Amino acid sequence: MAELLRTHPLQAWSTALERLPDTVGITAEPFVAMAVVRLGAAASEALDAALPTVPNTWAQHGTGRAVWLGPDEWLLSSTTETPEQLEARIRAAVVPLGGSVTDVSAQRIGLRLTGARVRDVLAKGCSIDLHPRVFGRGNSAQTLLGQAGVVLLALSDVGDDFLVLVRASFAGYLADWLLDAALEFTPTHDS
Amino acid sequence: MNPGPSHAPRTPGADLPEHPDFLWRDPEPKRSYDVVIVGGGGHGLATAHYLAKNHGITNVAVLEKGWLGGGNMARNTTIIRSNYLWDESSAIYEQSLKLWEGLEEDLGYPILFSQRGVLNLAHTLQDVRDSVRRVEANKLNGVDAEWLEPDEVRKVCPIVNTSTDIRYPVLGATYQPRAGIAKHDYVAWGFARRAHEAGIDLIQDCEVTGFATDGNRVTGVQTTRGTIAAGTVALCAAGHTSVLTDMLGIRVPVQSHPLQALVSELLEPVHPTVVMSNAVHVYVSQAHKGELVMGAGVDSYNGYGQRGAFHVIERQMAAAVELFPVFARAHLLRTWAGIVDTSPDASPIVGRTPYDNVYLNCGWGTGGFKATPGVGWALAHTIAHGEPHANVAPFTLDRFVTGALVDEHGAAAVAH
Amino acid sequence: MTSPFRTAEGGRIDRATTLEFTFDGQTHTGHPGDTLASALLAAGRHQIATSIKLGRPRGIAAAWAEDPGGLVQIEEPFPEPMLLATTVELHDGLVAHGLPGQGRLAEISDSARYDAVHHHVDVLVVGAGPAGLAAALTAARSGARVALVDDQSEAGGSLLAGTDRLDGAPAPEWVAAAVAELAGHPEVLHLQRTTAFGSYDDGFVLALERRTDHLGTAAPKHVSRQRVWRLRARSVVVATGAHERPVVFSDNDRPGTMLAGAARTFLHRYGVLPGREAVVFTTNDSAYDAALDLHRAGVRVQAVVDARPVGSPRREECERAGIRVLSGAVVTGTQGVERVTHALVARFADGEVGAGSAIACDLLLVSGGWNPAVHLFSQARGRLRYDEVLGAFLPAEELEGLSVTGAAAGVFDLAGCLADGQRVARAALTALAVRPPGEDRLPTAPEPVTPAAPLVLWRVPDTSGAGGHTSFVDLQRDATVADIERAVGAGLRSIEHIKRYTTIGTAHDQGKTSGVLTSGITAELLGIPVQATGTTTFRPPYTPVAFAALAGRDRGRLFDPERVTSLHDWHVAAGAVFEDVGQWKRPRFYPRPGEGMEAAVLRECVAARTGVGILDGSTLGKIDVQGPDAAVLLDRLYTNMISSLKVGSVRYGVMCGVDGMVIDDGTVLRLAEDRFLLLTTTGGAAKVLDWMEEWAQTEWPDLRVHCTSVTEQWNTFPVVGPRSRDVIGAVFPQVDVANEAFPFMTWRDTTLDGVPVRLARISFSGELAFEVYVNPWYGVAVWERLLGAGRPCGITPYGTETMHVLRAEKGYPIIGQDTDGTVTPHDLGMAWAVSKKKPDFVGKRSFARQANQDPLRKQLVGLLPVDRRTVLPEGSQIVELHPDGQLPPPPVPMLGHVTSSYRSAELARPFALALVKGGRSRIGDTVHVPVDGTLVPVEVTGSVLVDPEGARRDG
Amino acid sequence: MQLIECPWCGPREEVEFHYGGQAHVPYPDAPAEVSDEEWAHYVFFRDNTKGRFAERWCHSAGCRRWFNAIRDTATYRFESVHRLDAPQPHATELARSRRSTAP
Repeated sequence: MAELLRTHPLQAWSTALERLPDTVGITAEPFVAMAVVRLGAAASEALDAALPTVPNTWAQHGTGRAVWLGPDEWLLSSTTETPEQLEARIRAAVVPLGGSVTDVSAQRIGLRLTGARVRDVLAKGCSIDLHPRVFGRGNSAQTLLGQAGVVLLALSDVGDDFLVLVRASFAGYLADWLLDAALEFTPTHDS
Repeated sequence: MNPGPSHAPRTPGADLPEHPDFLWRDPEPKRSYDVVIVGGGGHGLATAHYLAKNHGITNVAVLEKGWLGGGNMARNTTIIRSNYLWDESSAIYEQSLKLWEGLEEDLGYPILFSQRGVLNLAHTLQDVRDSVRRVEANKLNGVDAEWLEPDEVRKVCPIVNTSTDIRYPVLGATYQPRAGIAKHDYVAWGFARRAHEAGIDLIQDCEVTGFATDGNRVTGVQTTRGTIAAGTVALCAAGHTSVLTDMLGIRVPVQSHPLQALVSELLEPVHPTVVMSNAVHVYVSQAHKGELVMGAGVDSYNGYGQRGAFHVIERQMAAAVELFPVFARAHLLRTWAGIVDTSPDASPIVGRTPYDNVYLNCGWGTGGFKATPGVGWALAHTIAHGEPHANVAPFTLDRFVTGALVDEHGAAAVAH
Repeated sequence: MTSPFRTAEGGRIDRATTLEFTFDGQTHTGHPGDTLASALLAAGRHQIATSIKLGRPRGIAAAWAEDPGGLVQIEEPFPEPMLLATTVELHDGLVAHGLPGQGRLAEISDSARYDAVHHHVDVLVVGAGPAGLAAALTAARSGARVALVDDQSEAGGSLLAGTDRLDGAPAPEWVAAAVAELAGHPEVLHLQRTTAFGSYDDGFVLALERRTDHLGTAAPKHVSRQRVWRLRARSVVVATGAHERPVVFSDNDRPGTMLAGAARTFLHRYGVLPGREAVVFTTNDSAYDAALDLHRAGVRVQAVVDARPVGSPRREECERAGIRVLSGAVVTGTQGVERVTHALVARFADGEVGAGSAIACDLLLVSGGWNPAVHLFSQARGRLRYDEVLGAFLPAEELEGLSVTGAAAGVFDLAGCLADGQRVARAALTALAVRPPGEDRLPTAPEPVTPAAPLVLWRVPDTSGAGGHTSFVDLQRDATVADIERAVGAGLRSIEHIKRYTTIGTAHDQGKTSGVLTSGITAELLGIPVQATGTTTFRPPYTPVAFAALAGRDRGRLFDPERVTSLHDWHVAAGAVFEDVGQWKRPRFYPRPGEGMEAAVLRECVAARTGVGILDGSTLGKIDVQGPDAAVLLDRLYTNMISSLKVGSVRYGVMCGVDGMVIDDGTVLRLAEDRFLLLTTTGGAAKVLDWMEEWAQTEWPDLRVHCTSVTEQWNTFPVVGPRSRDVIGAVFPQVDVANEAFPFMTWRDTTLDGVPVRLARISFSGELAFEVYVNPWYGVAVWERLLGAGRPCGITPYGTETMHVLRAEKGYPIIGQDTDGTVTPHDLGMAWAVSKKKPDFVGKRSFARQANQDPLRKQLVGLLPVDRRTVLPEGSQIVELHPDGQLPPPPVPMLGHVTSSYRSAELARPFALALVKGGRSRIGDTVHVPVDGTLVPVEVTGSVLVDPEGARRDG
Repeated sequence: MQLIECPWCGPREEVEFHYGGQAHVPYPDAPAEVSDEEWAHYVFFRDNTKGRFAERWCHSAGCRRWFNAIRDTATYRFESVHRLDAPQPHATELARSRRSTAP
């Protein structure tokens, strides 16, 4: 039997996303292992890594990121581990301390937004202040983008690079929403 | 007096009937009344009217903290219908509708009751089930009701978007032909004028600040215009009910929420009926002068501010344009809010209280306007006889203890 | 057509370009920079329409949004009802006509785009007149984040409408420099054609930007036509100016009657003379500017009629110019038919009108003073006070985070406005802990001339014999002084009652000119202070906003998110017909060519009952519950015992609200001692997670338990039917699928090509069934693998309709379909799922209430139509007939209603589930269901109609 | 649209929040032992104060944490917000008995 093939939720959008100009670049992140970890103050020690304790921030975590989701809750990602490996590693560390971990690799997908105008695109449906002075690299927010709940990460200090994590079932909606919002920055569009 | 050369015909949308030359006087409160009604809105004024008309009780004062008919009566979207699910609800709303049908004559006032019908749209299979359930119950209860398929919906209201490629296609609708709208101020003033003519004192700018009690009785109502002795007290304060019941130490399971509404400019007739939708939240009619009158959703939090948040209006506009594409360039002219008193089962609370001579009337939520004559009739009866009228008997405070709720939440397509 | 009233030069129009437009069927020309109103005035046209009630001619009476006269309907480029000619920017190809009453909506849908943008600033300045520009410059120079919005096509406000000089040069030069400087500040957003229409809490201001309207048919399609700016400002500076107030007199509505300041605007900004011979009627000094400017531009100013006995210090200036000034005089009326031909002027002293005469004119300018535009302040719940001197309402208090400056605050001289704008901005910056700029020079303005005190005059006593019936207060509603008198006579005292009785202030302009007049006249009639009368409430929006602009991009497919599973594209390709379940799109059935729903569902049902079917159940809510106290929490929230569930096993559970009514149901998999996977209904997923969080966080924070949504983390594919074991066995050969090894209500973890897969023996159909759980990355691949393995058994994908039939045949309720929030587990016949061992769980106490003991509670039962043919419509009511077989007269007592109804392939007849009063005690009875006017007899049965012994679930 | 201060995430627009009604209404210790009337009051009856009101909110579109707030229901202004694990300064003051004067 052939190996099981993976299907990305935004496969059908890839052509439309590729056509966008650099000022409003949108790319769907490939399959990334993610886990939600819940643990009190001991979390950083348990994972041998500094997890962000300031609300609405994220930090580099190994090959991935650690995003603050709540006072005892983080979203960890890894680009080198499988979902099972990531969950198992964290489980071994936090469960003995009363924590918990859940594989959520497929729960959300990531959309990377890069370019000079992506802040304007986000501003069409995101009520938080995305000015780089306020929302620079290392900041994150769980908020609404259009009508979808998202986790939004600032990846640059000049407001031109963001990661939007959205629940997989909303990914198509959000991709449509973003393409529509980017339309006015798409000079070649012949509507 | 002819106001001048009138070489052009009167324009559509111009006409509202004139109000009478005289409405009511502004009396000083007397020291004592047989009945004191707290709240000079539709319910309070209707109760006063029927106390006089049906029971000959005229030594009555209606106390209003602001101006008569200035609360929810002036702020609602004037939809009148009786197609409620449960027997208890359809009984009082249907009696109310029958009173509406004779009200213009009774009040001698042009209340512009227009029986243009109401469509309650269904957008999901569960909406369809709920709708059929309600229609069948209505028919058995003697309430006019029909289930319409989408093409029949289009015949009743051609501007509804019945195409199948919208986000939540219209799968059909319930239709109550006898439902409609009226002109709210005219209704309030009609009741007020009749009450005034019967000798009832309508006392404005008179806010209740407390109650004098003696055991199980209230002996007087303390107001910003002095203490007024009362044989019987009826509370008809809608969104402010809890302020009064707090003074009396009575707990009532209502919560006050802002409910917003809005109106457009005057438009040529496009919308011949009333359309309500739950899934795509809209309720809209085109009022007498041609303005679109629309209700928005209830704001989530408790609030007495008579204002709500604008995102509720924006969502409302999205729903309106989705269901009625022709509304795109209609203009929002004015937004406002009332304070609705919502109860746990979306049904009213009417009847006795722990005080022997205090009657309660609240919890009408978004349904108060259409009930105006019906509840006035029943509450007047209840006051006059000291026993609940059959139509309000199911709506006791006690039902929350026994569990015998009249839960219109799951049932009614929309509770407005 | 010519433009005989266009000046030879001047104005801020582009005379090099000519635009052609059509009004009332006549073609006219104008220039970029014109409004429809200015172009019509240039053509000599004042009358726009006839009035709504009386059919009287009405014309342009002001120059911007406060105009009560010039309502038009746009026909091209796209029909738009009811706009003001004064605010419609001219463009080539514009077609419009005057509008007496009702606007007309387009019959075709509007394909223009609309959008919204959030923007955050330190300081938002509303209005780019002198005060607003000064404030914006100060704020910008501090380095703060600033937005400046202004509703006109270019900045400058009143500076564009006059002859003011700043720094010794015409004021527009300073405006241009200020705009250029603002453009150089990177943190400044400057928007023209943008009306701040609503002011809300916490510095939230909504503004509508008209982005492409002025471009007409040249508007680009991919850019939004209008945009709602959701501005969030730490500090708001309201610099919205003032509206000039008319004085009411008889026949004051005749075209050619115009506010004095508006005439200056038409002259200076648009290069238009609004007339040839003018009379200026005023109660204050400001109108003298209009008189002098028009005079200089060649208008014959017949007289300045000043109601004040002493007149004005400006009198000499006028007289030097040869303009007659009549002090202590008023205009009592006008003559003319469709245009003013004469102003009737009379002596006026101590409120009494004396002898008069007619002065010929084609333009009557009026000024009764100025009303500060306090709308945004008032919307933000700022209190107003009546100023006796100005005869106007002014802000009475400081609001946190919102200040008012310039004419909106009652400052009317240019130097004062500039200084006030700067002062307010500096104060706002200081309050925000932003250091105000050091270098912050204001332009030099001429020394203000101290004006003589204005006279507050609401109306001129009607000597025309019309009894106030032609003295118009609200032109748009044709409401007059007589109407107010009648309202007061009817006993009304509240200004809100007056408004409703007369309809004043309810039209398109929402009382911009009529509101304060009504307060004044009412107070006068009642003999009470104007402060006591007050104003009616200022409500958003300040000017009308198109519905579509507020809908923004939440239209069409973006109206509400469509949620889909990872199999969605497969379902589409397979020709599925979809059903909306909450926001989800779920396949309802998969018709084959030529097949309707009934045939498809019967086929799908047969497959699942006799062979094997497969369902995409991935929309089911899934919640991962972990922690040492996970079982404790679940015991408290489910009606049945969860803590006794063994690891590796599955249990069905029911949740109730505190009122004891069922809110959701589903299965629970125990993954470990301290870990459970909960399955909820599709529609209940978010609600159940929120419910669990609410209890865990707010009521039992001591419980060590964490809940995480994993709805999208797992695809769930029930493989259902007697052949399901073959399919699962084939795809997962390493799993022993025998009943003894893998019993009902247990689960196993395995892998497929190294990918983790979970299998569970759960059945929602009564058949042997396996649920396959897999990470959706591999969902399509696993689904296709299952289909491949099932092909020999004729595996059939089925949708929600078949799922419903199968479960209904087994009497399994759907929460929300067979329940409606008034149904307990006992009512559903699920007393077995209600623990008697647990001392408490949420909802338990409510079961003990009186109404719960009623033997006539509605209970879930089965119904079998006796004719074996009728599919009872879902929702049908159930009745009992009189002994004579007749339906009783209304109100007919009802026994309950049909909750689910299907045609059963298995039973070879239709059947239904129903909630029936005392239903279980009626089993075997015949009751009736009215269907399309006939009474269908139905037999009440138990709710389990297929395989009541449960023999099939193990295959 | 108001800004509501989430004790964790800071000010966010009100659409991100879910309203939870009156705060400090504890689940009865032993529901089986309370009277029908007391139970009804727990299930259905909540204060509906005009003015300062202690209530519950959840930052549902953000960190999903519940918190308490003191808000004026007439002006809608938030006076203070409190994490659930923090002391609730106004709770006792606001949660006064409402039946003291009833017959």
